[in-house]
Amino acid sequence: MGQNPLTRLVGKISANILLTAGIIIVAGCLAIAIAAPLLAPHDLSPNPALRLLKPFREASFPLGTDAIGRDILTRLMYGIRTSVLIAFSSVVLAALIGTVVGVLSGFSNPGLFDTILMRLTDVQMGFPFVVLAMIALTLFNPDKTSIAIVLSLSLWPVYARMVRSSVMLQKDSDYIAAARLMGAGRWRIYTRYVGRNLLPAMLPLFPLDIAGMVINESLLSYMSIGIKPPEISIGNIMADARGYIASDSWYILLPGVLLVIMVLGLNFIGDSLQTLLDPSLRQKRRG
Amino acid sequence: MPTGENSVVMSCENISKSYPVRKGLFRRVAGQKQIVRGVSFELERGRTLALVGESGCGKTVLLRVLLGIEKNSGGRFLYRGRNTETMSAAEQREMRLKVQMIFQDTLGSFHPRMSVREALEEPLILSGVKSGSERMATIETVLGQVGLSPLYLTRYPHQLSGGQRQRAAIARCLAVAPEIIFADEPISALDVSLQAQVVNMLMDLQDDYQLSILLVAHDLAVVRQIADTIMIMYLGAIVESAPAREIYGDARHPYTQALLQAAPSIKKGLTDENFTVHLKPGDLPDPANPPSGCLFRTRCVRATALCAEAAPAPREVSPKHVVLCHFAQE
Amino acid sequence: MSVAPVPISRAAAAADEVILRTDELRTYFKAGRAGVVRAVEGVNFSLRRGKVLGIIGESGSGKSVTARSILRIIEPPGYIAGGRVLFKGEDILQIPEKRMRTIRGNEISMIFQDPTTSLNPYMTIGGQLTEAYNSHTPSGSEKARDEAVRVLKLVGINNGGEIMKKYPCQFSAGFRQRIFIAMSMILYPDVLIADEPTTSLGITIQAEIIEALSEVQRQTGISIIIITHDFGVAAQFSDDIFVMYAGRCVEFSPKRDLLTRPAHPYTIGLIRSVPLLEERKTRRLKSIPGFPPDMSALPPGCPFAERCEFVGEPCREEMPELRAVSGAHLCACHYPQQYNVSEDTELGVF
Amino acid sequence: MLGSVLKRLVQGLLVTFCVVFISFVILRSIPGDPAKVMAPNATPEQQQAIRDGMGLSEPVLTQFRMYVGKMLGGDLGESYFKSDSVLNILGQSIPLSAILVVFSLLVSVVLSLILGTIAGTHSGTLLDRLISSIAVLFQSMPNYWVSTMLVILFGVRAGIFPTMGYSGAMSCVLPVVALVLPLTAVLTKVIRSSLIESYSQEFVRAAYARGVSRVGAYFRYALRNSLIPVCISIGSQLGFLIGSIVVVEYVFNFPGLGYTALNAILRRDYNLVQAIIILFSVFFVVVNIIIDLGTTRLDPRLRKAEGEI
Repeated sequence: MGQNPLTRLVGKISANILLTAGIIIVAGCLAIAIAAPLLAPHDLSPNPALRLLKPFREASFPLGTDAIGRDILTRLMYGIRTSVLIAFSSVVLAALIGTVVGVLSGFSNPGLFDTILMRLTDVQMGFPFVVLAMIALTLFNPDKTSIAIVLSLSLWPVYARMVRSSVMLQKDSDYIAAARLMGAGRWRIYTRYVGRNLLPAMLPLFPLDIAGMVINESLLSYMSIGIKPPEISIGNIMADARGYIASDSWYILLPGVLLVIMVLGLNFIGDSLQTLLDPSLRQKRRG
Repeated sequence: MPTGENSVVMSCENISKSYPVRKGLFRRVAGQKQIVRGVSFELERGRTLALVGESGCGKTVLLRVLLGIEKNSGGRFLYRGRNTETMSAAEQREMRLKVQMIFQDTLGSFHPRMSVREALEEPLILSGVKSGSERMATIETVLGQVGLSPLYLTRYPHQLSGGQRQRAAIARCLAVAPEIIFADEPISALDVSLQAQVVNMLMDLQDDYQLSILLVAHDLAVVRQIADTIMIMYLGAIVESAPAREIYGDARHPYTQALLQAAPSIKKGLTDENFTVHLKPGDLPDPANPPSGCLFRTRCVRATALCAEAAPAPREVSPKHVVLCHFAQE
Repeated sequence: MSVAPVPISRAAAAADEVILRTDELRTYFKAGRAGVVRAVEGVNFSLRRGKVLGIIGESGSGKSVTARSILRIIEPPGYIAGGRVLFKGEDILQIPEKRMRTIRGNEISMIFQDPTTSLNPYMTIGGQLTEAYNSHTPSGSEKARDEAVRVLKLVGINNGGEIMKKYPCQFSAGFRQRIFIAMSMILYPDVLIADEPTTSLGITIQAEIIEALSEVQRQTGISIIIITHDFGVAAQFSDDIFVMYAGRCVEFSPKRDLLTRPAHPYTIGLIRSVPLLEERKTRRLKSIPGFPPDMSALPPGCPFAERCEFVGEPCREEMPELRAVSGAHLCACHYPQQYNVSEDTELGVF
Repeated sequence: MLGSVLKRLVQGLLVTFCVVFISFVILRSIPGDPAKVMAPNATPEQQQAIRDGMGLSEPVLTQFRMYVGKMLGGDLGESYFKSDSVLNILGQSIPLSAILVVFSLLVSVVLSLILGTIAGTHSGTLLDRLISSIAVLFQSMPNYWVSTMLVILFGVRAGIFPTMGYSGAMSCVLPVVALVLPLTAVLTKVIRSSLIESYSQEFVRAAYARGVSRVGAYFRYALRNSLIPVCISIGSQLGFLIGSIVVVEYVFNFPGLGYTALNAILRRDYNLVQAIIILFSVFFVVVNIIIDLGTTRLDPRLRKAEGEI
């Protein structure tokens, strides 16, 4: 309690700097993702004359070219587009599934249904994501949709547990009791009372999880079980670059740095939101 | 003070509540934890009934059962003479609105993300007031009644002080024009200088609207001014129930006497009385494993062999003064 | 420091000797970029050796902060902004932290409000009981254990050896508070500060705890500061009473004077509005209007002016100083009242 | 105590059984035929013979029954490709992965205890912000990219450490570093925040009030009370660590369990994949039981709720 006001103050200020940085980065990435076809300086056709042009040498190819002479900047822009699309949709999907399961589970606790659902999340969370994804992606054709589904498969238990614990906490609260006494029905309590607290609790998780999904998507593509060429993802650009680590190590460095910046921006936003919204950091007065 | 013939608005008969105690690998039921033991009372129009007991005695559970937040394990209760279990859904809805509650933890009884205005509108919406301006008019009226400025309508619960929040909570109850108010320790979380304000306000409202109040408290000083009848609860059972004046002047149950003795007071300070507790040292027994015979005997300074053998039957020592003790007459 | 084998009553030795005195104690809390909350602003009181001083105040009045300032355990963003705390004549705000640590728990100790949070749930009772002893007098665990058992007896716990192996969660709140009292008594300090020791407990347990405290006081002659919001507790337990409001001292006097002839309008208001067991002449309670002030935005002058029925011109401009009304009875008011509790017709109890 | 162990064991066994069953069914429905992968040029009859020999022609449930029967007898079958028993293959790869797990865990715990303590006891200061920011940075770096960078920096450029395959203890250094960085970042954050939480408790103030020193308060109160959340998060990080191991082993061609698993999946080596899945889930269940029991042991309140004390 004693340290909290100070922690909170410093937290708020640093959160704001990081938050601003995060918002700028993420906004930039979003803009690129949406407008990639308009912003891209080149098209994606190979140009054997320009094999592995090093970055920062030529103005028209600021980030160099790849092994068959395609502009890397252009390819990265399209890569961001893929990343953002897949990561965002997988998080939304996971949050939806998680919310439904969590609410059902929370309201049926204690009970068999709740126990089964929670054990299910146990299994899901304990299983190495890569192995799960590999099995799933050999089962289905790895396109954007199936990758998004596979990613959300690894994420929904997190949301389910969070929603469940929030529901269980709220279920016995006085304000729910008060609402019941005023004659509020079950549906109204779900939507107007319980639901109102869920979104703010989830809010900081979204950027953090989108960041995680960006990494996971690129990982799958890097291991050649995700997005396959000719479609572009940051992961498969890096997979491509892997062949040239000895001679042209800049090639794998660039997409990696871009990825880290993007993820960092998302994490900044998530962390700052967590600090700002954390009720335990709320100042208490003492007599 | 209400006069003339007293009409009973709510009564309950032999209400009990127990929870199963589960044990072992398969969570089988190993016993019953009896929290409320056969409580009966009548609440009269325009009167205040006080329920006094220390924490863990089951008074909050009793309230929750009475309000239907939890289901009773035994007994029945009647609202205006009708059994609530056999009521139609419409009648139950109507009763719901007529019985309102003030919670002990005012902060917890408001949704943290609802403004005061939304919170006050909620009961009106639910009771079917369609027009927004009508709702606002009602809200302004009740705010006036509790002396809270409409400026606070846009605030959120945590932005109000304890006293302001308690007023908002009372306003929320009044919005639906209830007949009965259950107040669970409405002033124990408040500062001393605000307690009197709230007690006075409750008395004013009672006089103006003939409200019936069931007031739960943990000490006898707080209910002194407002209660007409007082029930003392110990380990889920009512050990003494009497008109207020008799509780303070002629308490018969040793537990009531201990409570009176233990309550701090300025007057005792002036007469240099020390703190004394007329109780055997020890803790409240586990409700899952109550003592044999009289529930109170493990703490009672007057307990004899008889108390361990037989549970005392309620005795009426004077009109409406009922005591659950073998030695009530002495 | 050596521990007297049998605590002797020190009260008789020097009657009316002041053991602890605060002089214009001020503790502030930083708030926001430039803001400061003056939680304690110029508090003056003195504790007589072997006596009990009751500090009365509402939540936010600064009574807990005062207690913590005496022991110098205020944490950032709070800080002691000025004044002196004279313990046995020495200003303990000035001594180095290392020496201060030998005073804490050894010469001045403290009991906290909520025994369910002030004991470490992961540590055994014994571990916490003997901690102060071990850190102040390194004389072996055997000795510490014996002392712990002895001091548990002092608060009415006779099976000390058994209890010490257990954890706090195995006991009720009231019992934990007893243990806490024993813990703070293990080195027989000169001063015990009890910060709302019974607020979170029920009526009968409150009485038991205060009974235990009186017993400790009777046997050891320790000087006690009890902080409470309950006028009844202060009235029954203390010898002197100190009333605080919004971080300022309001009235300070021997008990009887303060209870029968309170001079400050706030004290009068409190006494008239406290719920009583006795029957009053009127059904309505006499209440103090308004709400306590917002500590982060205090107006100049007397903080009670807003709610005071005797408010006058100077009240809103200048904070009144603590002045003697009669003898040892001090009051900080521009218009000290001539009020007699026994003549209050509306109260009619005393 | 015994009752709760038993209860968790039963639950864990059920979870493992479900995992085995589901993965068995899924593996059998993966498109791709081991017979075709093993003998691409054989005639359909020959391929059918291979399938019959492996029992793949039977209905899935029958196959499952047979599999479980053998498994309980300690026989996990033969690898289709390495012409070695699954048990032998696992016996070779498990120790290598175990080295990675143990060392990265050890290093991370020590490092994060130091960093987390510094940040937690100086919360709000520049130092704290620096440590926290670096933690976020390392958390934001994908494992495989860090691994590749390490390969470039220390392997390709400097040639200090071997970067491919396993050739003695030096081969483990870079994979361990790649695993330690993100793990330390996460644990540092957890330790920092639980220390801050512990320090805000009233009993720390009570300890100060009885003359306990800052150092004493750190060890006996703040650190001790942070142990449970830290243990829980180490437990949940173990699951994550297993996932990272697969990736890191892939990048370093490190012949541990993860590398074996990936290759097995790509080659439809059912028996091997199945065995690894069983291994993972048993590991996970055991870790969870240990964490559950450990936290119960550490927390007297939980012990009381379990009726132990």
